[in-house]
Amino acid sequence: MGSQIFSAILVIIVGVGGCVAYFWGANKLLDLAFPSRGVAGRAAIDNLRRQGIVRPWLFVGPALLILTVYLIYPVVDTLRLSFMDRAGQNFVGLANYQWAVGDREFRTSILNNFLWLAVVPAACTFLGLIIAVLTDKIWWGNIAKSLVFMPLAISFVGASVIWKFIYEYRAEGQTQIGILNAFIQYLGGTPQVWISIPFWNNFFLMVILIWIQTGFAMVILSSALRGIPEETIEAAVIDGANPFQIFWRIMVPQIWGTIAVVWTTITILVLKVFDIVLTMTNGQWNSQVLANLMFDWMFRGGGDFGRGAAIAVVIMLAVVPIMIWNIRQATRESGEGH
Amino acid sequence: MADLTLRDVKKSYGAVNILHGIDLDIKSGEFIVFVGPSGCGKSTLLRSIAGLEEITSGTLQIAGETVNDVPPSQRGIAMVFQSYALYPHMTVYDNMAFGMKIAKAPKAEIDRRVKQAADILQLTPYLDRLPKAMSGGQRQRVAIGRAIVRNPKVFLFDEPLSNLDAALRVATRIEIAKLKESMPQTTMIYVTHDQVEAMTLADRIVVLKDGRIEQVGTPMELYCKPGNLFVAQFIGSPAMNILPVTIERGGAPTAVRLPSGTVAHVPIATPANATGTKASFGVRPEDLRVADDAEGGALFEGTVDYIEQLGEVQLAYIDIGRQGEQLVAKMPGNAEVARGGILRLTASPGNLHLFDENGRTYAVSDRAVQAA
Amino acid sequence: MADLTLRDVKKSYGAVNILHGIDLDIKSGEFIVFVGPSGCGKSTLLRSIAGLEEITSGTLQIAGETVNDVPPSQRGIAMVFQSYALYPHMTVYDNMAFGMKIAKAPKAEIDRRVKQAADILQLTPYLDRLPKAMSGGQRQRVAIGRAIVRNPKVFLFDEPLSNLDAALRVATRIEIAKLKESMPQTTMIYVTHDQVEAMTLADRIVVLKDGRIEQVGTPMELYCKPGNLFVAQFIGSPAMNILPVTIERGGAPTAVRLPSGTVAHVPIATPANATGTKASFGVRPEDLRVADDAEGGALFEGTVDYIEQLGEVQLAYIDIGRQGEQLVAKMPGNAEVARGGILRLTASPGNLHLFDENGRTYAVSDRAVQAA
Amino acid sequence: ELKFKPGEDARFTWANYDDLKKVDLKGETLSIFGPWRGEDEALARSVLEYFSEATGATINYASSENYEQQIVIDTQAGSPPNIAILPQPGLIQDLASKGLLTPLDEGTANFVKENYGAGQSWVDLGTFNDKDGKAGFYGFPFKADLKSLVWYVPENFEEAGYEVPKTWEDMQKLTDQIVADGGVPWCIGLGSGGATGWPATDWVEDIMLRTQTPEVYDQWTKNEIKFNDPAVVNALTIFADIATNDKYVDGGKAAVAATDFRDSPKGLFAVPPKCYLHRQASFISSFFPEGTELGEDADFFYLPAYASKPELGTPVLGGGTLFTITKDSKAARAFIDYLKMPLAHEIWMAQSGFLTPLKTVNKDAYANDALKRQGDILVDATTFRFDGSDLMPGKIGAGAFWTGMIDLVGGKSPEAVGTDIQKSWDGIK
Amino acid sequence: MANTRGKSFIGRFGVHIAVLIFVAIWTIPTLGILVTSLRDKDQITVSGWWTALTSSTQTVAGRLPGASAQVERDGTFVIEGNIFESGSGQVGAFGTRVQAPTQYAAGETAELNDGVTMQLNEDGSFVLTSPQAFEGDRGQRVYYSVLQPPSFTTENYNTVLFSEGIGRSFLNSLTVTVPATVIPILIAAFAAYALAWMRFPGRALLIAAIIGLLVVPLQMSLIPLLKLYNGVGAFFGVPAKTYLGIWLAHTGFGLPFAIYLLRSYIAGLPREIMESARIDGASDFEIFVKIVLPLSFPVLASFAIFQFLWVWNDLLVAMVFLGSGSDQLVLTGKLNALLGSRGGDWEILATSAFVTIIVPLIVFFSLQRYFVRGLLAGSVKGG
Ligand SMILES: Nc1ncnc2c1ncn2[C@@H]1O[C@H](COP(=O)(O)OP(=O)(O)OP(=O)(O)O)[C@@H](O)[C@H]1O
Ligand SMILES: Nc1ncnc2c1ncn2[C@@H]1O[C@H](COP(=O)(O)OP(=O)(O)OP(=O)(O)O)[C@@H](O)[C@H]1O
Ligand SMILES: [Mg+2]
Ligand SMILES: [Mg+2]
Repeated sequence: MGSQIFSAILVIIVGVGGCVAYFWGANKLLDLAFPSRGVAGRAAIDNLRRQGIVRPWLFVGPALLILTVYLIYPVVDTLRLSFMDRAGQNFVGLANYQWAVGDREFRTSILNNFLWLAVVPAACTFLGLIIAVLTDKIWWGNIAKSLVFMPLAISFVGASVIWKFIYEYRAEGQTQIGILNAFIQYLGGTPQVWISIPFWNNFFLMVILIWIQTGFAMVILSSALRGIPEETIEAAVIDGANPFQIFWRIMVPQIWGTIAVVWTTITILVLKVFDIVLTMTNGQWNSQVLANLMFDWMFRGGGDFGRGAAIAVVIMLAVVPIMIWNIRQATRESGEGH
Repeated sequence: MADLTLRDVKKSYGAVNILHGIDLDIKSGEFIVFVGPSGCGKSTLLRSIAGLEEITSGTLQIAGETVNDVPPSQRGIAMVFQSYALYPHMTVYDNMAFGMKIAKAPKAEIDRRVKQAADILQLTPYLDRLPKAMSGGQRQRVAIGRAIVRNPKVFLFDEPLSNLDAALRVATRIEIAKLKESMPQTTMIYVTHDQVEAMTLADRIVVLKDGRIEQVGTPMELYCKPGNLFVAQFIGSPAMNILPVTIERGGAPTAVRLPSGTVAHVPIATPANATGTKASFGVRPEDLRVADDAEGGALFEGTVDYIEQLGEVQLAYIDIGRQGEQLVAKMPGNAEVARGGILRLTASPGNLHLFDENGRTYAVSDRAVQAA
Repeated sequence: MADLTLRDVKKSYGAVNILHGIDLDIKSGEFIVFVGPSGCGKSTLLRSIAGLEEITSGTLQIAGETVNDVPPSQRGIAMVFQSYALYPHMTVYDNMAFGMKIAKAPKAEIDRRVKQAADILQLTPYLDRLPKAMSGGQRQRVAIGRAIVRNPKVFLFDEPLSNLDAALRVATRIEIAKLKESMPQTTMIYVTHDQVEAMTLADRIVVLKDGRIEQVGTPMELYCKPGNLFVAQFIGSPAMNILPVTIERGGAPTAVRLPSGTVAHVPIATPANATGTKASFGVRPEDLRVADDAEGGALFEGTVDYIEQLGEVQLAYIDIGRQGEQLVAKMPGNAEVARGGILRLTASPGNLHLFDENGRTYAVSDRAVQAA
Repeated sequence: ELKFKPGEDARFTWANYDDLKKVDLKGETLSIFGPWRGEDEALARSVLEYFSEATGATINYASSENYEQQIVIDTQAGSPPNIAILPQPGLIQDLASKGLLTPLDEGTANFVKENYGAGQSWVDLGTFNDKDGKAGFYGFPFKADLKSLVWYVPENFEEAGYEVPKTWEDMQKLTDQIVADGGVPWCIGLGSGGATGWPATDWVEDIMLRTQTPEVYDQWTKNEIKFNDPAVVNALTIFADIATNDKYVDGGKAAVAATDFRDSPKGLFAVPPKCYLHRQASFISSFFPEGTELGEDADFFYLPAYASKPELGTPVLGGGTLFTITKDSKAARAFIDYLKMPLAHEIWMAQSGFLTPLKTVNKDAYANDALKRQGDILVDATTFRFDGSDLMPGKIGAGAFWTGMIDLVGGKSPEAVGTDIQKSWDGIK
Repeated sequence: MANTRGKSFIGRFGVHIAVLIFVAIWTIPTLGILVTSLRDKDQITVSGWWTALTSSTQTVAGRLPGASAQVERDGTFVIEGNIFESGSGQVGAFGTRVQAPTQYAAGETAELNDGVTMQLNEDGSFVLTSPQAFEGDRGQRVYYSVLQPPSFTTENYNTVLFSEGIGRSFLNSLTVTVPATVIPILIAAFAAYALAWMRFPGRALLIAAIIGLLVVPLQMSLIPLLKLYNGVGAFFGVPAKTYLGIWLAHTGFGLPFAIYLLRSYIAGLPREIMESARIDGASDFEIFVKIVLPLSFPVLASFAIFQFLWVWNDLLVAMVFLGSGSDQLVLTGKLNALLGSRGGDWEILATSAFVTIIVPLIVFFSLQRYFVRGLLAGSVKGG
């Protein structure tokens, strides 16, 4: 055990150290190549300018390289595959896309995805924000936060077990082991098979994701909330604003950028989510979503890389509006601020 | 309507005590100015009155009601923050209108009041800007505007004019004075470092030091009858000259021996047992004048070390002792004094001050009070 | 060593022009003060010199080298920001030491210099605090300390004393003056709103208005010979009294008709063709005195509207016309003036100023320059 | 260490072990991806250990909930394990047609044909088309599941006076009898998370085998007869008649799709019993309450055939895992050879949850009587057919078919369900 | 700062109540799984987890001893004993047929076939009498309703926590997770700083691209990347599946979010601070390390929490890019292997969920303190 711990620590040190060494070393090297300290006048200034040209690339370099290898290359490969047949060997043109347009399941998925996109990011962000704000004010806030955070730390498999025990259905009159139906039965209602009620089952699945991701929104937003200058809140208090007004008109606008980040991230996550659908319904009862459909064609029984890739491309295209919106946001902020 | 009463108000940040028991009565409609060295607790006191800081002990009453735990919004106050505390995401207009919008004032009324304030503060061209695109002074004006747009019972100003240029400062100062006059029932509490502001605006000045009140009084009281050495030196600019002396003979007048050896007779009564004790002798730079040859002994004689020319007046820094004792004298701008020259200075006896070993002023009963 | 030359420096934020072509030569070792109304572009100019703003056009030279695109760190400057810009996560000590640590100065040296600066600025007890646990004035002092700890070729101060109390202000002002004296080669550029600071510290004062230079000159030049109406009113506090007049007869001296109807003879040469034109007549409050009955006609006569008592002096606001024209006169603190009383005022002819229709000063060649 | 000491227990064919020792694979590593986790993994490892012990090869066995996905990724990316164990012929077909599998040694097919009960069925099962459409024997069947079983609690039967039915018709009568007595005959649970619906496909397949000839069954799995063919619709209808009859199933038809298949047998053991009959494959006994003794507390009978169709005999539906070589090596081939030895089967037989169609094994090695009886059913089957949904293309057998079953128990008409599935099938042709 | 700005009673407790409600809703599912993980395997699907917290009446089946326990007394054969092994319990009613399990009240005597009688008392003691000798080893079944106290077991935790090799896989997980958390933070923070505060051509494009890359589905990347790994591994003659490989993979997948999140935060820092450092002579590197990094702690901490979580809970990437040998198998893989092949082991799942949650929670708690309020307070005046 001891040697294992030792080697684990060694491996960790090598990994992290290597990374630190790069940044430190590359920067040092640049300073050596174009010295600015101890060099007189013009030369120093020229060197500084050269440093200024090179340094941003030293900073973004590793990120760029990794992004290219780990994301851009697969994207290109996916694009290529989407024009290929099931084995990814022969070019078939737009056939996969044509198929998708005609496929009933695909269309259901698109509709469901819209539903998810409309509900989940908004709900998570909103709830996360509320919880972040409320817990900030109380002494046991950190405990409350970690309880809300907990679902995030539970793996998807764990989460699906949890929710199985919430939505579990037993016929009317029997002992319910799902708490939701137990509750309904306690109130005198009829137990429902929640996950099989078409259309509404989407919402029952969304609840799971909301339950998980609210913690995410909460963590990020609460760190942003703490960055709000206290004085602006004090000023608002003096201006007579009540807590709601302070929240909506002083706090929210000041962390608007972060809210956008959270919203975007969850939106994108929703586009990619499939674990929940997979484990709860696997898309049955009309609850299919794009990511699960893609996964289906790719790996599970479908075995059709072309179609899988085509769906992936559709998912990736869906992000374009979000991208544009974010770029606007980013340029506006740098236009004013820089 | 809005009397303020502070009784033994204390405030500490953790173990550090900032306010050590403040007792203060402010009458409705008074204009009170807090002065004191940087870090003495002025902002803290103001924030405590506003309700932004919970006081550690003591009671705070507004209009007869204890407000220790009344939220700020219920205290009927407006405040200008030393650090502006503008809402970064709102335009100047919205910054100023916010309080009234919250109060659900009619739109037209809001507009009128904001425009009016903007006019006074010369902010009209900037109403659509965000704070970050404004200069320091402009931001400060927005902060003032925000307070005056509302119509509170108590105004709290924390160094509201520190970043304004002289002209604007005078103009704004006068606007504040007018504002005060137009609402005689409104209490104003004002923190400043500017002597002129303090002197011109205040009904009463509160001098703070290290979280304690040193003296409370009208401007002229503080100027003419400083209660102690600290107040004497703090009020007036440049500060009063203070010299260590020995009391040659207590009584009225008192004879003191100056460092130069001269014995001066000060028309201040000291107890007889003060004879022989150390004391501090004070004279304001503006009360010093060049001794006529006609007059007998000058009080001081020294070499001019340095001259600051301020236009209308000049300040002469005069070395008068072997131990580097220095006096500042304010002279007319056109008086002929040269660096290195020798000056003989005197002052009318009524303008001399004397403080005991602990810095307390000796009773001034016998002393001719100057006409205000 | 560190001359500064600005040639047609312009700066705009988007479509808004802030600086409209600044031409300025600053000699190495000079102490230059920028003054001007809030928002006129002082900070922007300072930031451009520092290299924090890219100038839109023009050239900026330091020590003969064009530095338009030299990064701030290479310009050999230190700067005190109007908004402090402290490092919030560092203690006061670290805030001050940061620059030297970056420059890899020896530890002992850093310590010595930081301690020394803290001493000067009375910050020693706070060296371990974070900025957020400091008062406004203390923060400002840290910002100053940060600049003086380093040893730059050019110092840039943006309203460094605005949050300090009077005593500390004087002390720090003198420290800055001394600092300047101890490094005669260092150029200092200083933005302030405080007349006294400007007058006492500056070798030359630059008056800015709306992004343009109005006048550059020594303090006394600006005070005695303001180049135009704006400067005349801007320098000096309270501002110069300005009255609209008609030139009765050009020439030297010039006869002008005051609003009151009185004709005054001003020892200023005006061209003959100025006869009949409108002009502005100026006299400083401190140059006004109560007319002796002995002397002939007083220049002005009016009712005292309001009196500000500043201790040593008092300001009398006097209504002199039907159109609400008002004069301010500075009188000795003990002069007996009462609100509502009638005052007759005069001034010595050498202290009168005259400006043409466009606000330009009429040549003063004939005028007796007052002894500085 | 080995589970049973070589040479000590006469139930095992130790001669095999000695043969195995002659193969020297020292220094070789054999990587295996398989479906077994948990207890099953321990059992599987006990079989593997004999191989590594005897030959000196190192075996790396790995599994996970998404190991199938991992096999696709790994084979596709070029770092496959040596051997992949897959329960879905559909997936193997996929890999084979992409050229990612290595054919087994010649003679292996023959071996299976001769030594396995219903040998040809197994050979057909392991035969797939490669990239060029050429058929080859890729999948070695090892470990079988018997699906045509109905589970019951003998004492409950006894107390209620019920008899084990011998024919489908009897079973139908029993069903009605139970209803008449105020009980509920069946527990059916189709829930299985992402695979919800599959238990119903077994029902349909079993019914197909009992209503149609094996040939029709084969055509069906190859879609040579349509999914909405009357023969299929008939089977769907028979199943629907049971599963959607509120009186027949525990919890009513709404509960059928909602109940997890792992939970559904628990109804048998409730007090009072929620149901008396549960049709499920042999593995289900591991989900019985702890301490349940097979043969005593719970027992099974063969899902009876129609008395009215004697010509169909006693068909058996089964499943099993196929071992494929995804990266060829000497050790991999030696390992497949090891699987042909009775010993490899006997070791697992002697523990639990293992059936084998291999006729050369010592049947006494079965750990208990129940297992042995299941083994007998398997070996004695006149017709053995592999789980049809597993034979169909994944998108159908592990997709549209499941969804169709959900729809069916949800109340959709059998014809419509058949048509839907057929549509999906057309979509992937 | 001012915490209690003197709120009204409702104002003060409203927040607490609201938070309490939120927390309750959020915790109920988790609590469910916690209780489940402590329950007996067979109980999980029989009754609701919330009932496990209280005593409940249940009807169960028991079996009386077989013939070997009989004694002959006055010509009748008697079997006596107590159905409660632990000797305590309370029988409400009993029955002898499963169809009528509560036919007789406790203490009554039931008549069985062939003159056999049975009596079951409240305390669980029973008397079975028969005129003929009993036969067979399997005794008479008896059904009875019983008040069952809450019963919990730590067995599931024993199974999980003491399974073989768990320590090793825990270490492996840490070995994967720590660098896979730290490396992307470093790389992303540098890039984010450059994108926020440095000027270089293509900056806007890069920002756009990063948002776009957020959406790339992980599943699509696996095959091409693994191909690449295999290629590189073959080229250098090293194994394709190494720790380095998985760190980089996690870094790659986490990077877009990291850069996106960090950039938006770093861009919001007051520019005066940065300018002031620049004037102090700090280079970009120094500004980044000495000013930006410390001031970005809150956001770095949030990202660290998430990245840690994702990596810690990941199984797929680890299975694909890291081998599954004992020196590489991660904790999730190990726990996954404990599950049966057909995945019905909810008690194990529930337990694993709780076992794996602990480390992320520790991380969360320890990083919480970096969510400092007013980190920037006192730095600039204005805004
Ligand atoms: N980012 C910006 N965008 C647009 N206008 C700006 C921006 N920053 C400053 N300004 C404007 O530029 C003008 C000059 O600002 P600057 O800060 O230089 O004034 P200043 O002379 O320092 O004033 P003060 O004495 O009040 O600090 C002001 O009118 C201000 O509103
Ligand atoms: N959060 C805090 N924690 C500890 N000490 C603090 C804190 N805030 C302020 N102080 C200290 O309290 C004292 C009083 O501060 P305060 O802001 O009231 O001073 P001030 O009189 O307004 O000074 P200034 O004129 O410089 O604004 C100062 O010495 C300051 O260092
Ligand atoms: Mg203050
Ligand atoms: Mg400025």
